[in-house]
Amino acid sequence: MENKEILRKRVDELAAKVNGDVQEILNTLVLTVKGSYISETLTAAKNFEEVPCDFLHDLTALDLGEQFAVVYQLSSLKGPQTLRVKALISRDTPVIDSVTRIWQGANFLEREAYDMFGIQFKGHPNLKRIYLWEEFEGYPLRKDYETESIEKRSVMLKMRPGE
Amino acid sequence: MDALNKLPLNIAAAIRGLFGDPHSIWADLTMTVIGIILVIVLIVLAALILILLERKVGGWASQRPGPNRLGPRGWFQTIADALKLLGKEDVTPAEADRFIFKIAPMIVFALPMMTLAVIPYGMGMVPIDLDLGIIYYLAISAISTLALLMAGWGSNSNYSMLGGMRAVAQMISYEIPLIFSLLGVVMITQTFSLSKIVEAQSTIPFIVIQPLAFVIYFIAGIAEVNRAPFDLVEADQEIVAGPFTEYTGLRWGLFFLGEYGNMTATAALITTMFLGGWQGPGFLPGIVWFFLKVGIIIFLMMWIRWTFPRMRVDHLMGLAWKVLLPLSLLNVLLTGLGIYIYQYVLRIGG
Amino acid sequence: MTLERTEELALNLGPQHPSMHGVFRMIAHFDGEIITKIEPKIGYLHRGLEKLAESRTYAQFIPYTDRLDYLASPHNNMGYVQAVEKLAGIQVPERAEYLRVIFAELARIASHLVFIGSLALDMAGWTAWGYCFRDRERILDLFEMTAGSRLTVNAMRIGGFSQDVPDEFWPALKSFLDDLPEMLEEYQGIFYGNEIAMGRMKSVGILPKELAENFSTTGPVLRASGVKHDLRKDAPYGIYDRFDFEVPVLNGCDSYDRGLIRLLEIKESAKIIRQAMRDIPEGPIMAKVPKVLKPPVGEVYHAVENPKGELGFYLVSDGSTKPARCRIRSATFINLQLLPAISIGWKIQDVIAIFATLDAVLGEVDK
Amino acid sequence: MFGKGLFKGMHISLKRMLGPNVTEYYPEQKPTLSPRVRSSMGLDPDKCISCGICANTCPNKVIALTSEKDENNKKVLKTYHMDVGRCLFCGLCTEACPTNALTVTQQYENAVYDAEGLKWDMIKRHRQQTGKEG
Repeated sequence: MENKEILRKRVDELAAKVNGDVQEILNTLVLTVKGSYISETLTAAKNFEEVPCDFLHDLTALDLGEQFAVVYQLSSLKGPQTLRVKALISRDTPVIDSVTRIWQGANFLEREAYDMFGIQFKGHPNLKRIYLWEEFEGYPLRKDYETESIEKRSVMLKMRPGE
Repeated sequence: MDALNKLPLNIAAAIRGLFGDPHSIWADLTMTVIGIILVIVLIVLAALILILLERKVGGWASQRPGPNRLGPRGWFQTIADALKLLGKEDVTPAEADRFIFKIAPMIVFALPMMTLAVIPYGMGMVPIDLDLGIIYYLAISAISTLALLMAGWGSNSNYSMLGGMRAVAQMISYEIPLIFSLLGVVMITQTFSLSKIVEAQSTIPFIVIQPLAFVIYFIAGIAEVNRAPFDLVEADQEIVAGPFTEYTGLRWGLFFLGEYGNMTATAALITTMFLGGWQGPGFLPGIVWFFLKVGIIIFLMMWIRWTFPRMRVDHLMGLAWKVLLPLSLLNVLLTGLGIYIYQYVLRIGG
Repeated sequence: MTLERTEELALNLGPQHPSMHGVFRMIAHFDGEIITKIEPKIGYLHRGLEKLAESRTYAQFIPYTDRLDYLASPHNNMGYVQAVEKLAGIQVPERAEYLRVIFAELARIASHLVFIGSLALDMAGWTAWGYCFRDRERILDLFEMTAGSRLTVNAMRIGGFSQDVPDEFWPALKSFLDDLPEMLEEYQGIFYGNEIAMGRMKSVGILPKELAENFSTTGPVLRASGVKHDLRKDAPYGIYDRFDFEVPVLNGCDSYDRGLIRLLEIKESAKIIRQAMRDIPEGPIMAKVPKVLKPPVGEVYHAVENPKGELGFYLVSDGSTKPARCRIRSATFINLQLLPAISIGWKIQDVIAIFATLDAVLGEVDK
Repeated sequence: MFGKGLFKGMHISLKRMLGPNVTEYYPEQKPTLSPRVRSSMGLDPDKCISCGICANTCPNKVIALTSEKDENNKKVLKTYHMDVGRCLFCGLCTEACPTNALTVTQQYENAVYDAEGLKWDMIKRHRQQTGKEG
């Protein structure tokens, strides 16, 4: 558990610096910060001494009602450390810094989060919808997005005579 | 057996005999028309059989039976496919260069007809016996490049365009080793006439004397008819179907006929140049020997196709210019030396 | 020489194209035959699985996970049910754990067989494709006799396994494993050992180690770039820490090594299955799970080593019967970003091969 | 030596060419499927107690059933419809069924010309299959 203690220490230090909040949920450290600190936080996490969290597994968002959380799952190829960073941003102005400068692999992930939650990633090279078409209205994974009922969606095409 | 061998000749003489003067212009014209009809029948039959055989061989190689629904063991499948093609709508893309688009498949189909006309199928069975048969053959078969480029350009589609460009690059490169590899045989026989070359092989086929030339011609011949592993022109994994992408129905069918006709022509030329043509042990008539040898060469081509992945375009060029061309030049040199030594020995001995 | 005008050729490959794996589409820009730019376009198979999960109970979502990476559906089942078990604190019976490992590794072999076949097919090696699919059938038969379905196996349940394997399963599995070396020999002979295939893949599509790490690449693609990272070893889930196996790593960083590493992984998977066959205990296959499962409030990120890379499920529970958020981190979605990065400067044929070696399954990419 | 791999490949494909086929001649020879295979659904209306668990378990709302109470105040199945076009054939409903009235069956030729044909009336289908028409 050596590794875990060092990580806890580093995360606590970082949390103090960026005014964040550290929790442990099911054996994973979760660092919650304000959205404006995200670049600083992740750059620091990537360069943690001894326990660098330098591999971005996943980037996604959560709809918490009042605000959104952008969630980063970090770990490393060099050790067992894992860290989850949550950045809180307001629902009305969902803007956050892009991390594509730190990890190029965040490109598609941020586009997906934009597509599904409408979160604007500042500094992203190509922030366009990735799954849905450009004209699509609304952001499907937001909790207030209304899905059509199954009866409405499953419209059966009738076979016309002579077909 | 000799009677069987001479049977076609006798039939020809009998037809000529129907005319008052067996060598009148009408008799010649009739014979030419009969020859053309026979060659067309040959191409269509070859395509019908070869397309099915191709699918059968492909199936067998991956442990499937191949087409097996129509007719005995599926051997009528191609006929059904041909009928289906006839019934399809003939689509010309709106942006196409209509004249070039429409004429390209006809050229592709006409070429094997012209090349197959100079091949000696049996004793005295040459539809048109040209003294410069080889040169004629090579000149005509080179035109197919142009036809593919026309198809690629005329379709006005990016896939077709890339395919047409590839066709030009590939076929022009392979033309050179192809021609040089035939030069050895010509040097030995001192003739360009295909029937004389066949006669020269009555004792020993040239594959024994010219094995290197045979291999070079075989490889370059596969490349010349755009078959795998050199099928970059219609590489479906990359450019869908190359120049044929935009064609439908009968026009597309003509490309297919042309392709298999070209394959037959190449196999026929290999047979003529290296395998002794219609010559063979006397228990079978010459024409049977000829088609047997052609069949073996075609099976070899199919076997290769269903085994190998496709080559990359730069390796393809590298193979032509860096391997086959020097080898074919070496072959010419070795043949020249051999002839020189042979004549020297003859002079000493004689 | 003066050129009048040169023009870049833009070629649309997909979603309907002979070499596309599923409904992927890319617009490739060429200078002659050389790629200058690639724009991948995805979303043609997007079904909104993450949204669907929010309106289904935890157990009801299992069949949907089959449709992620549909070539290795037991893996998706496993990732999902283990994530839920972690969240709800459910202990799984031993026999179920072993069955899960056997199924997951069989699925890895099946998925890699499809990979080898389609890689060969993308280079027009039709026959090699036929052999791979012929042998994959035997694995699908094993799935069918146990769980009742060939492709969307839906074999695992929260807390265990759906049905115990029938008696004829073990002899069939054993004969498959016995024939496996011969099959691999055959693929080696007809495809990997072929000089034309080698020439097309060696030193093509170089993916350097640093770039791979920066792009969050996982799975065989990463391991072919010389990084030894396999969640089965590095963060063992289930009972993977009990098995003795190697993680193959190749240092070529090129298409050929990305292709070859799958062949090596099949051998290791077979090793794991043999050990699991030897050690599997008798016993129940389902734990006691409440009929209406309500995991406590919390969140979990659970990742498994899918044949394509890391498949992660990030589940957030609000204490109700349905997940508040079910995030699916799919490997090929992220690996696919490499395509524009590593194929610039190569030829169109190479790009087809590079795309094939990334082993994208559009069910997983589009979710 | 360069070219060795080429000949090895040709050897393999020739060997397979001369060997036996591995494919099934499908419409003539039909495969026998294991009883676990989930390719179709079957309902035994006599066993069904109209509890509705299957409809609740279904992830995709495929099942719709109605029942009425008989004189003993017991539920009796009246209609049972499945919209198979939406069905995943996951088998969760059959696992949930307390009386094994709903089962997976091994009929796999389910293609129809019209999408309407995918709305199965399970009671009618059961009568047709058991020969008790009407």
